[in-house]
Amino acid sequence: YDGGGKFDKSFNEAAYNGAEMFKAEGGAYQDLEISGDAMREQAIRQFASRGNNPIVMPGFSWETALKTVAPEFPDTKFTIIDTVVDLPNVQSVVFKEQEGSYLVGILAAMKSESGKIGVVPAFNFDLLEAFACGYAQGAKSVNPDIEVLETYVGTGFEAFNDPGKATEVAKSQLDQGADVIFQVAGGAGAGVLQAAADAGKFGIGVDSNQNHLHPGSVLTSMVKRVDVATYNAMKGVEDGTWAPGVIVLGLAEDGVGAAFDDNNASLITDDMKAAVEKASADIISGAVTVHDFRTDKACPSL
Amino acid sequence: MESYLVDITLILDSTVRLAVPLILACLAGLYSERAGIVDIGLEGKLLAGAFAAASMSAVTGSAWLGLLAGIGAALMFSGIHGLASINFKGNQTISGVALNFLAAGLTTFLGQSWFKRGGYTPQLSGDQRFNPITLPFAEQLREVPILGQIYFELISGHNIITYFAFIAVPVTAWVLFRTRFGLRLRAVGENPKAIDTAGISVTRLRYQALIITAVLVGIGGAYLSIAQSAGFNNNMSAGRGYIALAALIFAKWRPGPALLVCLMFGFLDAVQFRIQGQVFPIIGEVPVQAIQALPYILTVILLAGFIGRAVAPKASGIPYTKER
Amino acid sequence: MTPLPRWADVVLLPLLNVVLAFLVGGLIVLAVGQNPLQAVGIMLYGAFGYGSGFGYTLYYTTDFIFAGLAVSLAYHAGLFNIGPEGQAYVGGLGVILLGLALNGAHWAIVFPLMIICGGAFGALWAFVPGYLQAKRGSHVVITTILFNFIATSMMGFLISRVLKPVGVNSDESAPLEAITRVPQLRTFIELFKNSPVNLTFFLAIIALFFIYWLIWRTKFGYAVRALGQNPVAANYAGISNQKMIMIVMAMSGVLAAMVAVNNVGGVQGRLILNFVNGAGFVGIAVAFMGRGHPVGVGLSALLFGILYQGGQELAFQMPGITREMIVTIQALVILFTGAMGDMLRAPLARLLARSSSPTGAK
Amino acid sequence: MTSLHPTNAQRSEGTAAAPLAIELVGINKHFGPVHANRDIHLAIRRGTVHGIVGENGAGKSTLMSILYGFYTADSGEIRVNGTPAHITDSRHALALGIGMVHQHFMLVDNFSVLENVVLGAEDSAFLAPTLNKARTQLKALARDYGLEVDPDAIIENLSVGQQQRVEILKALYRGAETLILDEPTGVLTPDEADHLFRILGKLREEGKTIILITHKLREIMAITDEVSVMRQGAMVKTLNTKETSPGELAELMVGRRVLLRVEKGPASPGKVLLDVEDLVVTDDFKVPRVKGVSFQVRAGEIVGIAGVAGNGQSELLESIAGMRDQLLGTIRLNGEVLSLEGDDGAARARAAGLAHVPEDRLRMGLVTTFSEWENSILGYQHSYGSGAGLDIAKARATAEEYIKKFDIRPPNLDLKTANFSGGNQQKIVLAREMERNPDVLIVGQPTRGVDIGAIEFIHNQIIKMRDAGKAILLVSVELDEIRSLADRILVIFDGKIVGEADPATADETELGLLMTGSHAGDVGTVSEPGTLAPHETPVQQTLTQMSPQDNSGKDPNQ
Ligand SMILES: Nc1ncnc2c1ncn2[C@@H]1O[C@H](COP(=O)(O)OP(=O)(O)OP(=O)(O)O)[C@@H](O)[C@H]1O
Ligand SMILES: Nc1ncnc2c1ncn2[C@@H]1O[C@H](COP(=O)(O)OP(=O)(O)OP(=O)(O)O)[C@@H](O)[C@H]1O
Ligand SMILES: [Mg+2]
Ligand SMILES: [Mg+2]
Repeated sequence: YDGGGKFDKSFNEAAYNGAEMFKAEGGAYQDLEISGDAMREQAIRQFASRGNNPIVMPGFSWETALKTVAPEFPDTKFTIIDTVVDLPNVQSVVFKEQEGSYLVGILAAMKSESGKIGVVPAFNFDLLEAFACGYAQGAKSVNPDIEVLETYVGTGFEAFNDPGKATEVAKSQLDQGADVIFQVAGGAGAGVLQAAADAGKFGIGVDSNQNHLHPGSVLTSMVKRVDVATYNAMKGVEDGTWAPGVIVLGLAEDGVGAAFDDNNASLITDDMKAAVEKASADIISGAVTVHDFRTDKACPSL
Repeated sequence: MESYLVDITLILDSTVRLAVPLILACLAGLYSERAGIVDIGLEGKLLAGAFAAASMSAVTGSAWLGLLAGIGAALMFSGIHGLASINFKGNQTISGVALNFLAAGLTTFLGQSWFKRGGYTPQLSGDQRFNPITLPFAEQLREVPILGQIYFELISGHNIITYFAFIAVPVTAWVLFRTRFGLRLRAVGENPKAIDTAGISVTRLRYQALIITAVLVGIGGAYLSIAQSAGFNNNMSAGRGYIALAALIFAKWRPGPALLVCLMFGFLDAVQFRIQGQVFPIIGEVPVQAIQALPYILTVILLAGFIGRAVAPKASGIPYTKER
Repeated sequence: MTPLPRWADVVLLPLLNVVLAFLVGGLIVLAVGQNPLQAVGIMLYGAFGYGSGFGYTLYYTTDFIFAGLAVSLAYHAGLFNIGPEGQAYVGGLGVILLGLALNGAHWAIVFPLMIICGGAFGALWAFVPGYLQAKRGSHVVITTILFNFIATSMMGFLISRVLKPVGVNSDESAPLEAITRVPQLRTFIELFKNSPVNLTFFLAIIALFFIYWLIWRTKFGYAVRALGQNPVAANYAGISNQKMIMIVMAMSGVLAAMVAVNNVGGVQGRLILNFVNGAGFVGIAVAFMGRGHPVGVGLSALLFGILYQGGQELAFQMPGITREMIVTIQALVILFTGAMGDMLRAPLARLLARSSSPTGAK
Repeated sequence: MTSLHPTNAQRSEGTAAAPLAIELVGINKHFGPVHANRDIHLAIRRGTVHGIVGENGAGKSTLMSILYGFYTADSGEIRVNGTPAHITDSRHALALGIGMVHQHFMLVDNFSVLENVVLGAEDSAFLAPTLNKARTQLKALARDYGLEVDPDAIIENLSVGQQQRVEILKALYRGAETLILDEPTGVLTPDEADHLFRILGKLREEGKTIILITHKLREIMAITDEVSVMRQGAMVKTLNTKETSPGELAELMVGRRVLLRVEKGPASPGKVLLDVEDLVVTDDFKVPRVKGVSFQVRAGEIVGIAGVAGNGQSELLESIAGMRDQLLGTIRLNGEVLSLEGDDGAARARAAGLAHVPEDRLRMGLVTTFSEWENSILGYQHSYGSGAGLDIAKARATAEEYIKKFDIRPPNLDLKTANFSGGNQQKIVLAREMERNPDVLIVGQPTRGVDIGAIEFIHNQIIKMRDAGKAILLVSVELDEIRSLADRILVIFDGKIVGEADPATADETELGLLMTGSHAGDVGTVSEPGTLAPHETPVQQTLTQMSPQDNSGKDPNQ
């Protein structure tokens, strides 16, 4: 697992859920939370040398370590999530976060009455910017005049663990008039959703479906199917369908999306649902392309 | 004009919320340092308090029991601190550091084995938390220009711990400077021999100080997990114990200034959230990290520019040894 | 109270304390239904049992020696430097800038320059609090804490916005070429296969000797200690307190920055976010446990190295024991060996006195 | 046990009538290997002033700390008013009416007088009533005993004499019937000492019992009714003061009879070595303390600066020694202007040939956590070793030499300096500063808290240096000391030199008046009961004292 810990209620937890899914079907796995970057190489190596196969690493931070270790274990299959490692025994799974975020952006803009919405990333960081940028594009596609506030919780990885500050950040956006806030802050995001719920406004979850956290207040969640990716990797090796290379999971592949369930059914009007479906279709068909922040480190809409 | 006022009250409101855990931790540190015990373990005590409060509240459904548990956990930590630094005359700083490690490890560890959520406690809601209290007439007075606005937004609508923290400041000042206990407390931090030759037990006095420290910091921890947030989260104290310590030194170990310094930290943070990403006249867009570092940079400047040398209680950090 | 014999003071007592810490830790392990003896066995095996495990132990030890020395040196001058974390972080900037500037050059040229350049950055980051303490009376404890926070912001910005090459997902600088990196010991010694311990380890050992020499064998060290023990007397002795504070803080920063040489130059080969990972804070514990003496610092750094690496092994092997458990055990070790180090002194002295009196009194 | 009661047996008859306030029976106390009190028996009668004398380390303070419950005796019994009392802590002692003024004051520096007085004796949980009560009571005490202090003054702003009054007030406020004073006059000016003794006299009249520890036999003779002599942890004898003499006491203290006084020939001043011109110096709070002082010290002369503590002497000394920047004026050493820029001026002063024995050895002159040899080079560390390294062997050799020459005990150069007695600590400083053959020596309070044997030795060393052609500036609050050593006396008051006198002819009262900056009309108040006899000039002094060479014969630590 990546920094932030196994049960961050979003990214890592999704991977865990995927593994559990696999286990529920009779598979077995071993896992580990790392406590420092220096451990990464060591961790992969230890797993590999114990014959674990495949080894799933959720998080781009594993990239460097994997590049070093993977060649040492040519027979072990590695799956890395969120970044690309170009090696013959590595499968890289990346998501088009911007696409899923685009959809929740649409929902946010349609829900917003104030013409102001917010996004709260943990800290200033490219991956998180991709979420924020997609979100802003989606929102502007509905309402070009909408104002998107972006406020960071902290300055480094520890920000993923500070719900207290995240609450305060969300409150500052609410104070400024935002009425829908998208959290991109892992564990700290709970604070954002809490603040939105307390204020009677709306939050948007991330990575896992977080709609259930505050039913009626979490507008939707930008789900990123890390669980599916994890499950597929494990299952794939078992079935023999695992293949190296890059797997890009976007809307088309059902790798990202906006979550609809009973918890938010009352919040989503048919119009909204329709708009999401249309955008989704447009993106899949290529009629609409969502700009990816990571390509040029810039966001035209934010 | 009106909207500026609203903005300002909202920022101040946020200031208050951010400052509360600092105020409590800072006052907590004040008692122990005034008694001659350097407390770098505030961070750990805060974290332990936060964890115990959230756990108890999650299990029993009562925020008040959670608060008690938070205090209890901080008391246990203070007990260890006292044992190490008062009875065994160990280094106070290192026992503080040990407490910080202990809290970081133990909270997640216990949380994981109790709640199976990787150290997180379950999400708390309703009575499991301390919710905002609307003070009498707040709604009615809301329409009164300016004052009503301030009363409604700034003064009313906080949780009980917030009010407690603000009351604790004058109470601390009063205890420290107007009571027998306060007199002895200050004396033991300055010259424990004077206390000893006056026939008063240094050990007892220092333990009493540590108990108060624990109560305050335990409440501060509870604030983090069951008032400000809705549940415990790994390392959620996020350096606030250290900041409180810095604030204490900044305030030269006095309660009034301690309040002001904590509010200043809170204020700078509250402002910082709001000016992120703003385009400034002349300077243009400032990197968000620079804005985030602003509170700390400003503090350094203030410290260097305006505050003279801080003279710590003289006996602070030195275990009291009496030859027998 | 009769004092303990020297051997008991320097060997037996610390040993008993460590044992005590492990006993209490063992109880906790037992409480979660795991076998503590097995846990200790795995831990020791992980730390020493095989080549790369041992290499990791030494790698962690390297970090802790530097951070511990940084805190100790300042402490000898009466300064409590809580900032090695930030100083090491900023030192990383110096290391990578130098490394990238000379990227491709042979490490034998780059290594010494890395030490100097990284050291200079770390020194600067510690010098400012030192300057503020000396000239403005701003308490170095606060300023170093604040500088840790400022370092996080600043480095976050520099890494993710300035140093990060296009097309890389992780927030990290461009990598150093293999030849430019501080060579890892595994390239010379087969034993250390796969472990990151590198030449910086020897630098750490040299630093231990150097600091010993500096503090107890030089005029400068004499002045440092005089300042730390009695600033008024130091002033009386013609020692410039202000200059000494600034110099010592800067030197402390240099030592802290060597953590960056180890990690950025020797292990990661690039600058990543938060590479210091708490080593600076562990340094505080190491310094106090080692009582500021290089021998003590070396030993307690090793102890922490064992705990880190052995704990890592433990987390692999015993799923019931997580990384938090290890942190808890570390806390116990700090508590029993450092903070309550004298707890057993009195009983031990009594015991020794009793056992020696029948032979002593004829 | 009761068979060996040397003290009781030897007690002079005729005074046995009064009831006993305190009785110590067979007190023993060890500090590790040191047997600090050996089977002490002591009886103190109510309503008397009882002196205790003994050389440094004889065990006087230890004994009193036991009586006060601060230390616990290994064995023995304490009887208060005839009843055995098991005194376990100071509160206990206080409850039994025993108060103590410690050698090193036990005051909280940043508290007010009032707060210090009530500390530990508060009536209720809230301070206000106690403070009010204490305020009225202090007023009464001030009136009754002449113990004036501003109740709201902060301790650190008070002179030592006033701090001592606070200590006495503390004890009296707690209703002390027996008052222990440990070396109370060590830091007082003659005036302050006189005042103290007047107070003690009044207390005795009130029926209070006073135990007085002092190194000054003159004081013993002047104020006590009985005097006990301690040597090397044991009680040697208790005498009726009227029936003894300083000579006998000194002999009892050291175990043999010796006759000595400060032997000093006439000075033969040479060229000016230290030249201070229009010096203005401020203290830490930027308040001017030295306000335009000019004087010269020539080779081969001792210039004494007399004055009540706190009149700028400290700042003057520190400024000349390079530790404190001057605001205005010039200091010339050997004709060269001494620049004091920066905070390492002391190094330049030393380089220019100045040595400095500071007033406060613990705060300034020593790093008490350093070993003896390390302190033997403090300030001169640069001359040990050529490069960066410290030549430890050379430093140790030097320390060894100093130990021999100055008879520093114990002769252990690895012992932490904190564990040396005050007198020996002083010798470490003196040896270091005198033995490097400086041109100018400035000395502050050279014999503060030092026993008579060591005083003699130190005085002789200072005179030897003068005779070797050095310029010596001596600052002391002990008028006696200045008069016996100095060739010229300058009187400092409020940061200015207000007069100059020749020690041989100077009139005591006149000097005293100069020192307090008052007019001649104030004379005459000194003749109240309990006042000291007029100070004798050194030539008239025929004290039996130890000679330096006899020092080798005694060793309190054996
Ligand atoms: N705290 C202590 N620890 C160890 N030994 C001590 C301590 N205090 C005193 N001693 C020992 O007890 C002996 C008596 O010391 P004490 O202070 O009573 O002497 P004193 O008669 O008061 O001397 P002075 O005239 O210098 O005040 C000393 O020689 C010393 O060896
Ligand atoms: N902590 C200690 N441990 C061991 N010995 C001590 C300690 N403190 C003092 N001593 C011993 O106590 C003796 C006297 O100590 P003390 O502090 O009473 O000085 P002193 O005799 O009062 O000197 P002075 O009268 O000149 O001030 C010395 O022989 C010293 O070695
Ligand atoms: Mg004494
Ligand atoms: Mg003494």
